[in-house]
Parts: sequence; C-alpha cells; structure tokens
Amino acid sequence: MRAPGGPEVSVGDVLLSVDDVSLSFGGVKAVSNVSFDIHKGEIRAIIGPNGAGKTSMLNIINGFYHPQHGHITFKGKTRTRMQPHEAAYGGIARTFQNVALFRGMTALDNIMAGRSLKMHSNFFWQLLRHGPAMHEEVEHRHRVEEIIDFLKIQEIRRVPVGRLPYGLQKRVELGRALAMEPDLLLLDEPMAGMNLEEKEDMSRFVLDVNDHYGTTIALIEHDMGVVMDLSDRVVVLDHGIKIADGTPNEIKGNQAVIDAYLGVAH
Amino acid sequence: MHLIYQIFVDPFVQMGSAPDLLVQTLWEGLVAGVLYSLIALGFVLIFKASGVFNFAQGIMVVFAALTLVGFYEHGVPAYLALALTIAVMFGLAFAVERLMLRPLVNQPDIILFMATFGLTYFLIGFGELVFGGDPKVMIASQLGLPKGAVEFKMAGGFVSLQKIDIAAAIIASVMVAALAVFFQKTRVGRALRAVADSHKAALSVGISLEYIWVIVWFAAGLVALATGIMWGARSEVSFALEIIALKALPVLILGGFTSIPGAIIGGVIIGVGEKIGEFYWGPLLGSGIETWLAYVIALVFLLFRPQGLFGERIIERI
Amino acid sequence: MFYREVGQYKTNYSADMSVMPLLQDRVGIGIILFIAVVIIPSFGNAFFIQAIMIPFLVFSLAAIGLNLLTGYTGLLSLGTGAFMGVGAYACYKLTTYFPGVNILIWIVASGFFSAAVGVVFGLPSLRIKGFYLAVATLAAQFFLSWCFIRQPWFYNYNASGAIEVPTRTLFGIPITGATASDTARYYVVLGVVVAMTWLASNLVHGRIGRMWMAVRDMDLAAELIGIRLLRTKLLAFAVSSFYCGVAGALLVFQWYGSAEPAVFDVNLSFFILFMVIIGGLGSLTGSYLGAALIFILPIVLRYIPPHLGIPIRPATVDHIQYMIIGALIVLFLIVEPNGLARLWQIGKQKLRVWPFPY
Amino acid sequence: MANAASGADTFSKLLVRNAHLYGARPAMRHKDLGIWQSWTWRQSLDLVRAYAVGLHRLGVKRGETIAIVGANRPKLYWSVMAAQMLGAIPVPVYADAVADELAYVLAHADVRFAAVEDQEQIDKIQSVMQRLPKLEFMVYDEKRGLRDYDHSHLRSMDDVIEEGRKALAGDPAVAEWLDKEIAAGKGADPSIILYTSGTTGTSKGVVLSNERSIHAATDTATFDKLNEKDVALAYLPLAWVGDHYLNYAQGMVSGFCMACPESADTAMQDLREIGPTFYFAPPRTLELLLTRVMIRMEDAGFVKRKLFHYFIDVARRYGERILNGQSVPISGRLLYWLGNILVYGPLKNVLGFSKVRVAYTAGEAIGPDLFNFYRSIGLNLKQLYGQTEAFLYVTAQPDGEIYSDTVGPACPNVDIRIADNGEVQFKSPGMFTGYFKDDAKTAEAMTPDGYVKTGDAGFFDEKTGHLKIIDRAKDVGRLNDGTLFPPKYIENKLKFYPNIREVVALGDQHDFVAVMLNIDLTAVGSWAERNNVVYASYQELAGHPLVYEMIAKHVAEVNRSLAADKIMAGAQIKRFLILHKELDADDGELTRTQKVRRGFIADRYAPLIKALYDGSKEADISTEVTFEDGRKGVISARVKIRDMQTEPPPMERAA
Repeated sequence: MRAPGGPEVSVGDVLLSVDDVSLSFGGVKAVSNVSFDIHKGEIRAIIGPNGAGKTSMLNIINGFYHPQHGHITFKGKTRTRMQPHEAAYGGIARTFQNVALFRGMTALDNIMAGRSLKMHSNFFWQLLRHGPAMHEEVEHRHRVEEIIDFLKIQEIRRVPVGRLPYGLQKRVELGRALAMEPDLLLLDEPMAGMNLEEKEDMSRFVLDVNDHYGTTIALIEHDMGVVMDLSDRVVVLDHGIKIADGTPNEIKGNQAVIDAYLGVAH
Repeated sequence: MHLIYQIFVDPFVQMGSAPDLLVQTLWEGLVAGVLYSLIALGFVLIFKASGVFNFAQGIMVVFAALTLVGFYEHGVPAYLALALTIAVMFGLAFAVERLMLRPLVNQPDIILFMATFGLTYFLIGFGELVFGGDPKVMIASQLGLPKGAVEFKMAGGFVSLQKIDIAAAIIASVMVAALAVFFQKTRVGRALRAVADSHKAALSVGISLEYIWVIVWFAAGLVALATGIMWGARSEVSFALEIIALKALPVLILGGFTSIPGAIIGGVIIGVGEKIGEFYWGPLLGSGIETWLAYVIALVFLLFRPQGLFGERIIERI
Repeated sequence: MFYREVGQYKTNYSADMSVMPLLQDRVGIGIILFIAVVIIPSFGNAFFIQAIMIPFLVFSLAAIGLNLLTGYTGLLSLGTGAFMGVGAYACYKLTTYFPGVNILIWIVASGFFSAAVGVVFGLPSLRIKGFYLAVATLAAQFFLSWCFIRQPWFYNYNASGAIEVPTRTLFGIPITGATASDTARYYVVLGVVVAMTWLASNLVHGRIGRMWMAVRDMDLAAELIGIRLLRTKLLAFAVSSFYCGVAGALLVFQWYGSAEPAVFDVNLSFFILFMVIIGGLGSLTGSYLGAALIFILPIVLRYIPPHLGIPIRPATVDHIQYMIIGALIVLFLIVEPNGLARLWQIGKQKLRVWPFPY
Repeated sequence: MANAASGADTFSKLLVRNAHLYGARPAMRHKDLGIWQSWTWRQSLDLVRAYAVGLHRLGVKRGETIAIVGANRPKLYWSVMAAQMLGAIPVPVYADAVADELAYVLAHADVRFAAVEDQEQIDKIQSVMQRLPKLEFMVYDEKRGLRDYDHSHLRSMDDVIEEGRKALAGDPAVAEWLDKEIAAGKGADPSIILYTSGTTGTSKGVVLSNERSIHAATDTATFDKLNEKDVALAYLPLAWVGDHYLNYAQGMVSGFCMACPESADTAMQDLREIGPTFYFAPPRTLELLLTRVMIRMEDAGFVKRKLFHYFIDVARRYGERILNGQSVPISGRLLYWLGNILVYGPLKNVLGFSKVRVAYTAGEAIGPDLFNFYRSIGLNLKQLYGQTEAFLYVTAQPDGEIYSDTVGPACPNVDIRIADNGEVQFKSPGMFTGYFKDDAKTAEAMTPDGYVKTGDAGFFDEKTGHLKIIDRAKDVGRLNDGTLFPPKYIENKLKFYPNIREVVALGDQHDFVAVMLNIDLTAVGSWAERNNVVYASYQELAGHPLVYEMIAKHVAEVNRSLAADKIMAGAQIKRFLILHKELDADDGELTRTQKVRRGFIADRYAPLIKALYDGSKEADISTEVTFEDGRKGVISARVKIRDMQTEPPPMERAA
C-alpha cells in the first residue's frame, strides 16, 4: 500500500524539490535561499560543517519547521505549511541525530508504532481486540517481522529499547522509519557515534534499503568516506547557504567546499 | 438580552457609580494578590533550582506560622520565637534535602512532585499532632506589626486600608527586592540560576547541588514564614490556609514557573481579577466563583501564551 | 518456579500477541476471578465486602482511568475527582429523569458525560505540557466542584445539598439504594470493573495503546511518524474520563448510597493520583495494587493500635496516620520509583528463570 | 510404528504414507519471522511434490547427485525429500565447511545441482567454481542480497516450487508421472551420501540405501517407542549422520515433528520454546550446558544456592535409582519430590528439557559426573555407539540399563563381534552399501565375511554384557617399556574436568605419557573473575601460573585414578603443557564434529612435543591461524611445561 497524496513518481524523476527556502529563528538565519532537488530512487547526501543548517533542512522537509520563505514540492504537490503528520502520510519518514525512539516500548512495539498511520480499524474493534482490529494487528505484525528479519534484530524483539546499546537503537529507529514504507527516507547522521564495524553494517543496511525497497534516501553524514561510498549526489551547506551540489567526485574537488571544511573566514 | 446586559454592562455601571467600592475592591485584590505572589515565589524558587514542583509550599506556610505561634504560646518571647522558627525552617530544608531530594535525585519530575505530596501529608500530621488542629491567633502585634486601618474619603465614600495589609505589601516588595539582589549579586545566587539551566553548569560553578537545594528550600521556607505571618495576621492560623497554596497555582501559570517577576505580577493580576470578578460578576453566577475564576483566567491566558508571562519561550528541537 | 514455559510456543501472530501468552498467567487470573466471584461473596462478611472490596474495586477502576491518561499517555491530571463527580451526578440526574431505564445502563452512560467534559478540559493539552497541564486540569476540578456545590439543579434542590441514591433493581433484585444487599452491589461493581479492565487492556495492547505510549515517550517523534497529537491526547482524555465517570457513579450508587459534593473535591484527585504513582505508571495491574495499598493502608493503620491495645485518642491516630502515610509515600518512591507494578514484574521474572538469578 | 513402516521401502513412499496416516499432524516447524511456522505432513507432501516437479524441469534426473548446503531449514530438508522423490541422491554438506572442503566434496560427488541456504553459501561455491566443472545450477532459500546476481544458473526455491505447483495444477498428467516416479523408486536405491568428516585424511562418501536406512530407523524408533506425537529439534549439522538418522529418518518412519531453530545462536531459546520429546546432544554440548548452569548459580543468592546444591545432592543420591525404577526409601522419594518442585522441574524448564522422553548422547565418552547429573534430575539420558557406516546405531542403552561407562548392548538385529586385535566389528540392518566411487576403501573397511570394521577398540563388560569402547583401535599404542597406551582414555579422564576443554595425550613410542591441553575459557574465565585474575586473551590466561596450578591438581587426580587401575598405572602423566591457542576446526586441528586430528597436530606442534620429551622447561611456538572471515594470521608464544609426580600402583589392588 503506497502512501496517499500526489501522483506516482517514476525512478529518476524529481521526487522532491526545495525552492529558494529560508528559515530563521528570531533573527538567526538557519537556512537562507537554498534550492535543490532529490530524484526518485537516489541516495542524496546533505553535508556541511556544524551549524550549516543541515538538520534544519530536514526539519523543513518533513514539516517540523515552516520556512518563512520559499516552498517545498513533493511528488508534484507544492506546500509551504505542511504539518509533520501530513508529511508522514505523504510518504516521508525520518530518523534522528540523537535517537528519538519510544524508550518505554519494546523494539517490536516501536516498529509497530511506525505503522500506526497504515492502521485504520475503528475504536470499538480496538476495544474488543477482535475482528478487524486483530486481523490488522496480525497483518502489520507480519510486515514488521519482515523488517525485523531484514535488519537482523530478531533477538532483541522484546527488549525495551531503552536498554539497547546505541548501535542497535539506531537500527530499531531505521526499522520504525521503514515500517512507514516511505517514498522518501530522511536519515540524520545515521552513523553518528558508531564504531567502524557498526558503520559498515549501517552503510550496508542503507544500501540494502535503497536497493531492496527502492526507497529514495536523503542523509546527513559527517563521515566523508561513508558519504562518498553511499551517495549518488551531494549537496553542501555552509552557514545555511548552499555552496555546492553535485556527484561525490565533483564535490571532492570543489574549492568552496574545501574552504568551508577548513573553516576559511567568509 | 437581559443576561447580556447583566454581564457586559451592569458591572461597569456599578464600578462607575461607586468608585470608592471599586478602589476598595482593587486594594483587597492587590493585597490578596501579594500573598499569592509570595507563595508562588516559594514555588518558583524551588522549581527554578531543582525542577521540583513543590506542592508542600502551601503547607510550609501553615507549618511556619503554627511553629511561630506555638513557640510563643510556650512562653518564648516573640522575636526569639521568630528566630527559632527560622531555625526550624532551616532544619526542615536540611531534612528535606537529606531524606527526600538526595535519594530521589535524577528521578522523573512527577516522582519528585509526588514526594512533595508525601511531605505535605507528613507536615499536616506532624503539625496537628504537635500544635493541635484548632485555629490560632497570629502574634502580629507582638512582632510589632501595625494594627488598625487608615481611612480616607473618596467620591463620597470611604476607602479603608488595613495597616497590616500595607505592611504586607511593603514586606513582600522588600523580600522580592532582597531575592533579586541575592540572585543577581551573590555567588550562590548565580550558581542557582545556572542550576535552573543545567545541573552540570551548576557543578562547573563549583557549588554542590545539595548545598544549593538546602539554600533554596530554606529561602522558600522564609518566604513561607513571611506569608504565614501576613496571612495569619489578616485571618487566623489554621490548616484552612493550606487552600491558598492551590490559589497560588494559577499565578504560576500566569507568571511562568521560573520567573520571579512573573510570580509577582501574576499574583496581582489573579488577586485583583478574582476580587473584581467575585464582587461584580459573582452574584449572577451564584457566589464563590473565586474558587475557580483564577484558574479559568489562567487557562484562557495559557491558550495564547503556553509558557506564561515571563517563562522562557519553548523552541522545540529534535 | 511455577512457570513451565517449555512447549508454550506460538504458531501464529494472534496467539503470539495475545494479552496473556503464558498459560500460568491465565490460570492465575482464573484463580483470582474465582476467588472474587465465589469465595469472597460466600465467606466475606458484610464489613469486608461493603467497606473494603466495593471501594477497593471502585478506586481501582478510577486508578485505571487516570493511569490511561497519566501512565500511558503521559498527561498529568489533577481533575480526576471532578470527572468522577460528573459521572456520579450525571447518573443521578439520568435516573431521576428516566427512572424506568435500568440503572446499569445509566451507570455506563454517565461515563459518556464525563468523557465529553474530559475532552473539553483536555483541549489545552495540545498547547501546554507537564505541570502547566496539571494545573490546567485543576481548573476543571475547581470549576466542577463549584458547580456541584452552587448549582442546586445538580442535586435536585435537596435541602441537604447531597444526592440520595434511589433504589433501583436488576432482574427484580435491588442493586442500589438502602435496600440493596452488599452482595448484590458487590456483584454489580465486580462485573463492571472486570469488564472495563478487560476492555482497557485490549486498548493498551493495540494500536491505540502504542500511539498513547508513543506520545508519552516522545511526542515530537510520534508526530513525525504520522500520529495526530491532538486527536490522540483527546482520545486519552475521553477514555480516561469515561472510566473515572463510571467509577464516580459506582462510588455513589454502589458504595456511599448518598454523597455531598465535598466527596469529589481535589483531595479525591490526589488520592487517585497516589494510587497510580504508587501502583506504577503505565500498568493496569499496578492500578489495582496501588488502589489496594493506598486505600487499605489507612484502614489497617486505624485498626492496628486498638488491636495492640494501645490507648490513643482517635484524633491522634488521625494525625499519626497522616504522618505515616506521608513518610511511606516518600519512602516508597525512594525504594521503587516505578511502583508496585515493577516489584510485581521483578518477582514474576524471578519465578520464570528460577532457579537461576537472572 | 514398525509395522506401519513396512510396505514403504523408500523415503518418498514413507512421505506419502505419512501424509495419509498423519495428514493433519505437524511434520515440520521452523521459528521464522517471530513465530513457529508449521507444515503438516499433507502440506509437506504437496510442497515436496511441487518442488520435485520443479527440480525435474531444471533437469534433475534419477541417480544424479545433488548437493544440499546450509543450516537446518525446512526448505533444505524438503530439497532432500524432493531429490529422493526423483530418485536423485542428496549429498548434504556442512554449512560451516570452508570453501576448500566444500570444493572437495562437491567435486568428488560430481554434483550437477546444488540446493543452498543463502548468499553466503553461493559466494563460497562460486569462489571455487573452476574446481567444479560439473556444477550447473543452484537453487537458494534466502533471496536477500542476491537480487543483482546473474540468475542464468540461479533460482530461488520458492520460484522452483511455484513452477512445480503450477505444472501439477495445470496438467494431471504431471501428477501421474510423479506418482510413477515415486513408485519407480526401489528400496535398494541409494537414499543419500553422507561424507564422513574422517578423523584422518580427507572425507569419504558413505552411501546409504533407502530400505536399509528405513529398516534401521524402524528398529530404533520401535526400541524407543517413538511415535507421531513426538517432537525433535533439528539443530545439529544437517550433513551429519546423527541429524539425518535421528531426526530425518526416524521422523519419517515414526511421523514425528521436526522443528528447525531460528538460527544457531537462538537454538537454546528455541529449544525451550518448542520443548522436544526426543533429544540428542553430544557430550560437549551437555558439558557446556552444565558449566553454564553452575556459573549462573554462582551468582544466585545465598539461600537459593544452598537450596540448589542441597537438592542436587539429593538427586545424586536417589534421582538415578528412581529413574531406573529401583527401590528408594520413602524419605528419599519425598525429598526428591520436593526437589522436583523446587529445583529439578524449574531447572529442566529453563533448559528446555521438561518434555524430553528419550535423550541420547554419543560421539565420545561422557564423564560419569556429567552423565549422572542429567539423569539424576530426571532426564532420561542414554548412550549409544555407532558410526556413519552403520547409519549411526550399533549399540544403545535400553531404558533401565544405564551405565555411564558403557554404550549398551547391540541394537535390535545388529550383530557385533570383537576381533582378536580388540577391534569392534558389526553387521547391521542400516549398514552402508559402500563408499562413493571408492571400492578400494570400501573393501578395506569390510571383513571378507561382510562385517564392518569400526576401527574402535573395545570389549564386552562381563557384569553388564554391555559394550565398552576404550579408543580408536589404531590409536591404542605402547610406551617404549611396552605399557598399553590408549590416548583417548587418558584424554577423556582429563576432559571430564569442566576447566579442561581439549586434550591431546602423547606417549606412543615414547618413554612416558605427556599431554597438551586447552583450558575451557568459559569455566576458567569465570574462575579468574572470582579470584580477580586479570587477563586479556585466551593466550594470557592459559599461560597464567595460577591456572597451571589448578590444572596440575586435576592432572594429579587423574594420575591417582590411573594408578588405581593396574594396566593403566604405567601410563600416568609425567609432563603437561597448556596450549597457547584453542584447537580449532578452521585450522584443521579438529574435525567438523570437533574430534582431535592427531596426525595433523603432531607435526603442527612438533616443537612443543619435542620440548615435552627433551625435558626443557618451556618452548617457543608459532602457528598459523585462520580467522572466521578466512584471513590467515600467525600467533606465536612461549609455552611453559610442567612436571608431575606419579603415584605408585597400590599393591593390594594388584593382588
């Protein structure tokens, strides 16, 4: 079942485009006049030094912040003020820089929660936990189990996520996002604070997701190695301004990018 | 139609026709407000420093007042009794930190909130056990608080201000001033504000949390004592006073949990609003609306400013 | 130790997701129900049934109600007492206007009234959080109890200002009012409470439960996975108040028989809140345990001194009781902040892995 | 069930029979996607039929071999069944075999087809493709990661099965044809080729025939009263005779349900969930389990610990006798009953043994303490002796006649004799028809009069009439002074100590007995924790003086027990050392079934052996090791050597 809203976009076409977007918090400019697009089926990296406005960018894309200027076009629909849950229904899923799981719940329930927006059985069946409500539970449990299998987290199914090591929490969070069967998956530093091995695993999963589910991915990452390996195209932000956009190789050579990272004064 | 008139016109006509009554009511409200502010102040102090929503603040007022009177009744001279009571409040602060806060450090807010409930119950029981349940008279005069009232004519009527109320207003403002200085100027004060932001910050200032908590609870205790004396002097000292603690809550919403000026102004707004409402609108709703009016005012207010008058703006990050 | 989980495997998801996957747990519940339905009525004396079991069950229901809101959805409410009041008064008015309709129906129906009121006072929960919300719910508390006191319509203009429960029957047996037998009233309460507990556990184990907990644990993330915050929170308020409302109706109709408005004052709210916290946030079992502890502890404290032959003035007993309860609450919070439910879980886990320590 | 089996002389016919007899009963379960997916006999049959048709369309023909590579998964068992249905011969291969071994077996068995578990196995096989000219086509179970592989010679089992299903549905002729195929299968046809992991040299393909396998399985299933209500957990290598006999063959014969774990690491949990009634575990597994139990109990509270040890002691006194139905004082029964409520019951529950009716152990000698422990808590654990060539069973212990030091009397219809050189020889219903493509070796393994040489030395115990195995016949050597030297015997005595994991005893054509050993990291590790001995690696712990002390004590005890036995007294241990690395199958030091490869070790550790006998106090050694990912590395160390006192043989015993 595909998320509602917007016509189907075929691989290679523009899935989402950001047009001349600006956002500021009480005078402080977080993002100014940024434009770029994301193609269906690609892995798009957003990089830049700390405070470059990367996370704000993601927050704008999934409607958590509302830009003062410019607009977002997703699946051909242009929105300026989109509510987060609308974004979710539209098919945008998201993981967070510092894990935002539901700590009191088990890994299984967390991922199940990710399917809430696909479950519709009414309140009274829910009360009885029977008929449609139960069918729905079973059907979605099956989907969730496939994700659990895909991410190889069977043995922690019933563990409250609060007790899991960081690396696994990140994996569960990815699982929760996948449960939404998104068209666009936003990953905010999926490998932050991971050791090499965990990073390799996570990279593997990101590629598998893109390959296996054909999900379009936009990710923020600091580890340049990872970015270069994973992404098809990279957009570079610095102090809220887009300074470069292109394939990993183009970016590598770009003087502005090098300056930004070496912290040359502006 | 008639109702509309009753609600939206009549009260204002009354106000216009008898300004002396209006002034009188305003004054009453102001004084009540000041006392609310003082209690709210106690809350704010503790909430700022330890994030604890101290439900016991109200009972601390009663407890302080009772202790004071209790000492006096056992033949202790008034000022000595006052000193002793202050000592008791310090002891209380110390005990609370030792026996309650320290073991509960890093627990969720709601747990600490619950703990202050426990404290409330304990203090009620203890207070009644020691001082008995029946109301007492505050030793206002013995403490040199003025009696009587100043009256002056106004628009063909009288406005009378109880001296004690004036004193209350003055003392309240003095206390606020003192606290302000304490926060701005002293090292502990600064540390305290640091704590409000983050506990690590406080430690970096080089003052132990435990120490800060004791200070804060003690300060709250003093505020409670002052409140107790004032309120007691106006009516009487009994556990009925406890209810005013609940009165102070809407003040908090209005002023914001972490803002001292907020507490003061919120208090005044609530106090005045309550009295005016009760006096002019009360009759047509059936009296006693002041029990909830304050809350409704606060609630309506909240819908427009969730963080209160002076509370820091909440920017949600993720 | 009593757990024999070998061979209790699940071959389909509905079995795997059942509320009680372990046979031993189901048996345990069976035993408890048997005791409640058969043993207690036949062996318990009037005092036990009337003064302990009935109120215990009623408070458990109220605690469940509040737990759904505070424990599962993370919305702190201090208005429980008032919502219970709404239930009680609604039931009272309904049965005065329509004496013919079976009282059971009205008891349940009264829940809908408090649910509606709950939703209204829940509206601010979108904008405000934590203690701000708690204080906001106090508005409901004070406003409503004011209504009960000041608006004579609510208590049919009785001189006493209290509501008197009329006698109503079920299958010809009086189940409310002066003539109703303890057992009859007990069975009514038991029936309602058990049924509603079952429904509650269904809810919290399903999609709605997950949505509530998601909102509780991290509302922003919840919103970003497509959960509508206001709807979810209001639903929690509605369901919670519904439970409290029914509890309130039962409180008056099955226990007190008549009630002054004072019954539903803010202290009742705090009382229920204790039960929830001490029992354990986010646990239905906890609600029962909490109700048992908080409600029964005072009774015990009251009856111990005389039995020990210690001569104390009842007033003094009162005071000491207050102190003890206060101290116990603090102590308990220190020992087990997660409540009795946690202790229960730990104990169960120990039995499951016996003889191993973990 | 014996009579039920009669009539069906091939596994395919058995499958058909089961589908009729036990149609609605579970044949196969698999913990997958969080629950126990289950298939009835009827479903299995339908599935296998479809699969068979699918395979046929891919070109699998009667008499051909087809490799089965992977862990215990229903689809792989069905691959076996499907192959057999077509009269093809399945050749299971160990999932953890390194590419090299895999290449050897697949090449030697000339497989044209392979049914494999997942990407990992496919990669392994493709890495040695040039050595497998005959291999044409592979079918796989796990799709994951294979999306962009060249599928010209690759198919997913699901697709193959689906195709077969369509074909069957579409055209009744296909079903008829398949029925004919099944009917065409003859009892004499080979049913499977199992490659022995051979303690020495490369492995041989043991060919087993349908009727013989079924006959043998029927006998033992009857012997243990197995029936369709039983459940077994298939967690041992699918390519090992044990799994194929105990679970596959006996399952087919008696119609019980075979359950496959979710993964190797969850086997313990899955065991607990499924609660098998028929259970097999090699001694080392049982040992590992017991060690874990004891370690976990160490962390228990004082009271619990006391309680546990008290009742375990009660069990030691009465448990076994109660199990054997011997007379026990009423007080004893009472205590045991109490213990059963407080300790044994719960313990069996957490271990997953509650429902076990019959449990077997085999493969190597088992320590009496270990063996008795399990029996005493009420687990009906028995020993059997056998080998691949016999299709496992040669002897087995009947209920009520259990001794830790015997392997029981000959199984039904098995004929055993002891050759003059002490070697055990047998004729059995299930015995193999020969080694695949290796008549020379076959001849070598058989006596002219058709007995199979087991290569094990043993004798019948006068008292019990049960068979006792001391060692491999060829391994029984002599010291220079002529004293008898059965290395296994000595090694086992040492291995019965939880602290000692692996032992290699030396002495043949030497002046005295010396041993090299591995400590058990789990046991010694926790010991180290309790005595706050710090260590970074196995190597460091192994070299620790305190550890040497501890091991020396064990060795001394063993010497004492050896001295007690007249003929063994001369074979006491004079010197020992603790190896700097754990013996590992990936390095070829152990077989896949974890047996020691003596010859290999002899030259690999030559410097150490030399040092043991030239009296030096320590020796340097560096060995090449293979890591899990196949990389190779070298670790070197200086190993200490310890001298031991020997006990004089007590005279009164000699008399």
